[in-house]
Amino acid sequence: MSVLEITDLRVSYGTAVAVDGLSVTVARGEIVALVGESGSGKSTVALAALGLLPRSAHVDGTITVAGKNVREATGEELRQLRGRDAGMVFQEPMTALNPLHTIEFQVAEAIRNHDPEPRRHKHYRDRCVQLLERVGVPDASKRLKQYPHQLSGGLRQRALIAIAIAAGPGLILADEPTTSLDVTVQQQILDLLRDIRDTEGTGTLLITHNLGVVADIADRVLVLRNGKVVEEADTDALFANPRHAYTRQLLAAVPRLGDTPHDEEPERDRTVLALRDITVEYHGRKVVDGVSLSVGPGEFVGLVGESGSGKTTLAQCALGLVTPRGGTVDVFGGKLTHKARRRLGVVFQDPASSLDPTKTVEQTIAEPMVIHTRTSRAERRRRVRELMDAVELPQALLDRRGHELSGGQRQRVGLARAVVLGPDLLIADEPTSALDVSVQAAVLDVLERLHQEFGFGCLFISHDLAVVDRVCSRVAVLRGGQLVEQGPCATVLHTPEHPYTRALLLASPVPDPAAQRDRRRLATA
Amino acid sequence: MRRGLGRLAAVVCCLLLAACAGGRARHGGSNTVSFALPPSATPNWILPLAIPGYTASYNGVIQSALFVPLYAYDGSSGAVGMDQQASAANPPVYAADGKSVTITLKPLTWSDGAPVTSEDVQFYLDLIRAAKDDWGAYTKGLMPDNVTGFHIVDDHTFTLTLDKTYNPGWFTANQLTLITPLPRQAWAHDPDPRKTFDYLVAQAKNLGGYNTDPLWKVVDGPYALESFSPTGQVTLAKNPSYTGQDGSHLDKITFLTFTSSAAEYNVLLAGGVDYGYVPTTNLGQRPKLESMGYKVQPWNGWSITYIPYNFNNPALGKAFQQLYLRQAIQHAVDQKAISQVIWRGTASPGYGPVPQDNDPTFLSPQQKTNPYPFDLDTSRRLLSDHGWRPDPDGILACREPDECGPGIAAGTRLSMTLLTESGSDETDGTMQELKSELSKVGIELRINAQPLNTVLANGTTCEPTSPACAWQLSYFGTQGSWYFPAYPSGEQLFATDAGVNFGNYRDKPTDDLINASTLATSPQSMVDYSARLAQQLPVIWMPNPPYQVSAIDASLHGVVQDPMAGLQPQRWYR
Amino acid sequence: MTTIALPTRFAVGSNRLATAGAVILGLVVLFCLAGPLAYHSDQVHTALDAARLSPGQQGHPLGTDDLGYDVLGRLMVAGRTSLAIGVLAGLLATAIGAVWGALAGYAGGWLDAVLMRIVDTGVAIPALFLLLVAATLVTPSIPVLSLVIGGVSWLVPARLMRAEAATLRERDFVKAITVMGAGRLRVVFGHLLPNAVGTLVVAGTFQIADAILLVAYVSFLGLGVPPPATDWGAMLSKSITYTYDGAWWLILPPGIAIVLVVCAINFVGDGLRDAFAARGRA
Amino acid sequence: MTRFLARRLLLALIVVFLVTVVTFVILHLLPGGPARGVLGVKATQAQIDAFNRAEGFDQSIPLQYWDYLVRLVHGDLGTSYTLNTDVSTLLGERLPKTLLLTATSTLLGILVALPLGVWQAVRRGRASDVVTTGLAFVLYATPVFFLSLVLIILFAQVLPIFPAQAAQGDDIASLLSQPASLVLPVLAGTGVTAVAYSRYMRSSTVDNLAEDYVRTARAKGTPERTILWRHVWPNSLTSVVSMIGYSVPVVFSGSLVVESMFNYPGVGLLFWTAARNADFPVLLGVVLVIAVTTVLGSLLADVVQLLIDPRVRVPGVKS
Repeated sequence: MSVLEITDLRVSYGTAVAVDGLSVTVARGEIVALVGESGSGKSTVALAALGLLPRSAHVDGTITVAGKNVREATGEELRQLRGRDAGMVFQEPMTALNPLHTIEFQVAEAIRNHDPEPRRHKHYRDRCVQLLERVGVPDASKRLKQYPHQLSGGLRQRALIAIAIAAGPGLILADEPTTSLDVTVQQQILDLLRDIRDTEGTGTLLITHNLGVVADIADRVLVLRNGKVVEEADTDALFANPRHAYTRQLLAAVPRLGDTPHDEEPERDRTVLALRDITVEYHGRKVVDGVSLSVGPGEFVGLVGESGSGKTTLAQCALGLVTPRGGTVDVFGGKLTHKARRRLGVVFQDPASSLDPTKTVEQTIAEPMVIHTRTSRAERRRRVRELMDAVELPQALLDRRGHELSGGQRQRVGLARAVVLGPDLLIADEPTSALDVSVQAAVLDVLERLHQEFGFGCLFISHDLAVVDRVCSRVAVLRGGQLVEQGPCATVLHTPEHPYTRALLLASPVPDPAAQRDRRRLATA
Repeated sequence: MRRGLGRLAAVVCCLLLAACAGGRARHGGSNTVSFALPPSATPNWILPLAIPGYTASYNGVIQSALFVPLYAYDGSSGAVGMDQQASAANPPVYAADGKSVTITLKPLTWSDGAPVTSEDVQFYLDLIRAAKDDWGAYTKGLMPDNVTGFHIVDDHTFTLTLDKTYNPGWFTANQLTLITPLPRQAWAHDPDPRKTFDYLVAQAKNLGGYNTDPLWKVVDGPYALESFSPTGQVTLAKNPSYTGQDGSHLDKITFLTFTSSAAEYNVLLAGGVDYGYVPTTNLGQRPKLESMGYKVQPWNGWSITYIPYNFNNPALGKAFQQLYLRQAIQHAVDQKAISQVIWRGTASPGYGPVPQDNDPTFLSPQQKTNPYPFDLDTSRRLLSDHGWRPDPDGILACREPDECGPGIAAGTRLSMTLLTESGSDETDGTMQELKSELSKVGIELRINAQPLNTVLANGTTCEPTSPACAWQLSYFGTQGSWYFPAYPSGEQLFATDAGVNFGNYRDKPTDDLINASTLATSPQSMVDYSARLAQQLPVIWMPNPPYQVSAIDASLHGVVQDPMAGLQPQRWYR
Repeated sequence: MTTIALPTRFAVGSNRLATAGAVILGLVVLFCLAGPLAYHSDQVHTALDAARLSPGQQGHPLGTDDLGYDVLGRLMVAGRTSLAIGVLAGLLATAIGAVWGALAGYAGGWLDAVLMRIVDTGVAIPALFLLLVAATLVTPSIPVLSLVIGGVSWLVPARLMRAEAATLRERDFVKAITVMGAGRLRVVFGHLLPNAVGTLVVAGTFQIADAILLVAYVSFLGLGVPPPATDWGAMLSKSITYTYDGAWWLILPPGIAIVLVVCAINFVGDGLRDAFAARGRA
Repeated sequence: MTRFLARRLLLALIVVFLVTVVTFVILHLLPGGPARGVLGVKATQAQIDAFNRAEGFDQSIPLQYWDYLVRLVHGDLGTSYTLNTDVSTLLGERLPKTLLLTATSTLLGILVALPLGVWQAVRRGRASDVVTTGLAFVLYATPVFFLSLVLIILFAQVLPIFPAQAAQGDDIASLLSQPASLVLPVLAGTGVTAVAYSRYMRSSTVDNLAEDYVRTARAKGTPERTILWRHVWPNSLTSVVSMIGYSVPVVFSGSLVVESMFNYPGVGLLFWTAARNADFPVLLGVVLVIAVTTVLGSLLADVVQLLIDPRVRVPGVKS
């Protein structure tokens, strides 16, 4: 018996089609993954299932949840269905919780909404404690009294899951439930979802872009592209034998550990960046604690860690944006003077804010030249064109502004700007984290080519071990502001010494269901 | 929180409901009168010895009701003259040489039972002599400097020795009126008059103590102080122990204070005032007031209104010194229209230096008939005849310096700035009208409206070289430029180097006439003075606004609107 | 990372209101600027013999005021002053506020603290007090009043701009260009201000509306341009008199003109805000 | 939390101090000084000099300021030149009346504006929203003095229901004894506040309705009414509450105008009279009171924010 049945769903906003003829069923105890890149329409499906789409959306097709037709339900029927027949888990646990109410209020409300005789919120306290304990929140009764901002991301997501299952629904709609979480926390949440399925027999529709997550948890997969399902298969079958070209392309784009051979790197005696014993404090709390790290000329050094590990702060020390409390920053053997900045390039994570929206692509790329050189306008233009070629952007984009470009294009422009003066050091802070996998692969290709061409030393910051393994020759692992381990990628990422590195490696899901099962067994052991 | 809001809402609703049941007072009735003081006028000085800053007329009204002045001058007889009934002494007798004067007091009694004696007058003179620099009415050379001896003849008679011969009319009206007998037996705090003066001033500054301080209980006037609120509301009650001939008909008079004329007017409409005033701007509602039982009457002041020229101004002073220019400007002032339309008939045209619509004693025919009536053609001709030609922008410039007059450079333009007081619709309108008419002649008038104190502070006497002499014309006459003492002579206004001769007017014949008017014994010098300045135009003569436009309860009789802004409430009756 | 890409939705009507606002504004400007060409009246000389005429009398469609000025013609002349001061003062306030706020927001630290305490101080002193004092120090004229009103009303745009600059400062493109050697001036003028243009245009529009109101206040209190020049506020300064005279309708033309124009500008401002918000999201 | 408050208090003190400096210096820049205005036309130069000596105007401005500050610290605001009363007494009489006016109209404004703003936000884009928002714009564009005039014409002249003038008198009781005379001034004041607050409330509610937590609440089956009043309302309120605190200067400058229009005997009217008479001590006193109230208003806004918003009240996780 299916808990969710969607037939031939079409959703459009005006002339823009978001979902185009999608059908999917989820049975009790089944986890079905809806996977696709941004713009594929996968989130729209989840919202449509509970009738949560905005008024401006035009919806066609049938949606049945627990045997009830969602599209024909009245407001009150819909309200009763939400939460009782299907619970929903969202991507951003911070904004998805009301900041002004305690966790208890918000969990209790979910129960109370479906209590035939609603009582005051505090009557549901015992049930709330049970629920929080069920989703693995330690100190449940203490947490109930707290507000969302007092909880870590992982705990917030657990609280959201508690809300979703509070009224005992047969279906959970999980919309990118782990995307904003660190890999180790992601693993815990996935385990929780699986556990709920195993014990309560709940069916789950999991919406994600992460093929590793799919491989880890899903029973069945639908691959979405531009609102259309391009392929549907059991998880094992899909990964073993992808039939559609797009699926194959997606799988190929996912970086995997060990795919890149690492040459022996020579020891370097000079450095372009040398961080010695760096300590940074915010409000008396050590964010970076005695970290030393160096990058040699032409060397590609990865810096990995989870959120809050201090990796971005460390990069900002190197860039002079943060002044460390202790230790020295040495760029090109000296201080970071205006002159030294000429030899420094930088790329940041968020493609949305990496480019000045009021400047054209050409102006953006040329700006470092304007600052540091007196090259003529024509010369600048020639140089910009060269770089457009180098980052594989068509010349037609020269007069476009940032907001007219896609995320991948923006990051390429950012790269072009960073290397326009032929830097000796590039600092890249999660340059591909916000990109879809296929785009990420292409941008990484460009980065590698630029590295070969310009031979800059690079400090590459990422949370994704596979990405680091792909582009870096040496890697440093940060945890809680301290350097856990550093060395050649071949060593650290393949035969890690430190238990944290090992835990990290195990927690990163790989797009291979069989391998993923083995790893899980290893992790739980 | 929500319950609290609910309660507040309930309170607000109650307020709104109660609002609909508000009641109104009604004027008339019992033998008391409520009198509205001018806007923002707050009585703040009870001692009949004013120090600077406390000389306002409304203080004087209250003082003279409590303490009978040696001589009172007012317009109660129809002309400005001595009011025998309201004076503490019989008319003075001057010696034949005019160098001494003998005065006999009437049999008045202080409320503590002591009689009013010659020593009480001497007490006053001692006080102002000891502290003359702190006395508000002091002018060097005049009272008390000009009284060289005080001789007590008996309890009620004394003789003052003067330093030279004075015009008796002037001396009585402008000097002896400054004196008020004070209760020496109750007020002589210290043998040293200076210390006594300081003590009295200190007590007078304490408004909160007026109700209780025994000092102010000792009075000899028709009224005694009943209550005095620090915000200025004052109630006077009939003085039961008054022994003079000018006793009060009323039981009580209350002086009300208002922050603005609009406020007073609304209380007037609500019937809360027996004797109030109508802001000129509200005269459109005159019929309504009359139907409510009010008489509406302008109260003309013993005053003149004018715009001084700054003869020391570096740019235009020399031009102002030319009589033809002043004539041309005066010809462009349409006093009748301004009085009728802008002041709605409450102001009256004025053509010279003596008050024109109260008392004809000093008025010369020249001033009365206006030598320079509104006539733009004459004005234009006067200017073109003297070498002024319009620039392309229409403003006249001096093209024939020989004809313009000495000291006027070729190219001097008739563009002048008028510093005028802000805050009055009538004054704004008058200045616009003036600007408009002058522009038709070719004179540009730039209007700079400022608060009164700024106008007064900036438009003062100055040396030609000083930056303070940048002002050219100044107007501070919304309520009349100058209120005269009883004798309307010009020693403070138009005499060379006089204190209020802001524009530095210098004219030897005028000085002589002014001297004669204070020293000689005949009134003719005053009439000549009136004629001379009506012709010489030391200032631009402007319509004289009323002291106020009164609204008086029709059942209140015996009211005379004293041009000197005094009050004789004791004579009012219903 | 998936976000639901919804097309921008305008608040129904906001767009229409903005259009209506623009049309009204255009008509009023046309009325004030071109009106006197078609409708002649002497707004320089008083005419005491034709004072206080009712509408329609002696060829005065809206009558005359207490000095004999034709009210319809006066409305046009007054509008020029009000609009000119409003626009100049609004632009000035926005410009000062923009630079001040951008400096504070970008610099941060003690400079930010000092600059913003000055703004706090300005907010705590009633603008009317400052205007009152200013009017006694200088003779009012269109440029002077624009300067003075602009000078007392830049505080709000300064706060807005500071918030905007503090946000922009944390944007990656600003960090990137700073790291690569851009100086403060380049960042403030080359990046912060151009990016705040949306905020500034909207703030500027509202500033103009507020400035027109402030001019009206100033003139209503008798501190406006000296006659025979006038503005809508000055036309209202005798309104109490008019109402007591029973000529209460005399207050309507300038009163309605102020409300209409300020309203129209606010509509346009709201429309612009939505438009900029839409562009920002695109 | 204590540190936060202490810091805010210190900033408030700094601002008040700066206000006194600015006001003092500005007043002493005025040409001529107050002597003429106080002493009148007939004052002689000697008397003017004596006045200036007595008031310390012959000293340097910094020295005068220092004297002023010393007296201020002792609670002495000086003595009015024209009203013969010390400024603190005057303010003590007038301030309660102004507070009565401003507090009542602010409260009424809140009572009208907040529900109205929510209602508009919920009906966003529909005819009723467009009409009420349009009306709010009209009211916003109406200068207070014009609004007051219209009220006077309508309710005191055409339909003489309410007096055009506030009751006069020494104390607040005299005002309350004629509540009818309070109606029009309070209405005019309410117009000012209600419009501003309803605009804030509407946009704040519109923003909050689009928040993720609303979607969460909906997804767990919360009734729309509960979503609006238990989720959206408190969140919209947190931002509007600080707006109300920060709106003190707006309310006060509105009150300056309203008081002069209705001759309401409060601080605003005192201000106008003092301005006309160049009564420096009173002007300084009034500006100081307004500044302190403004600063207190924003301080209060912060405190209320602290009380109602757990994000400020309770420290969060370190991230």
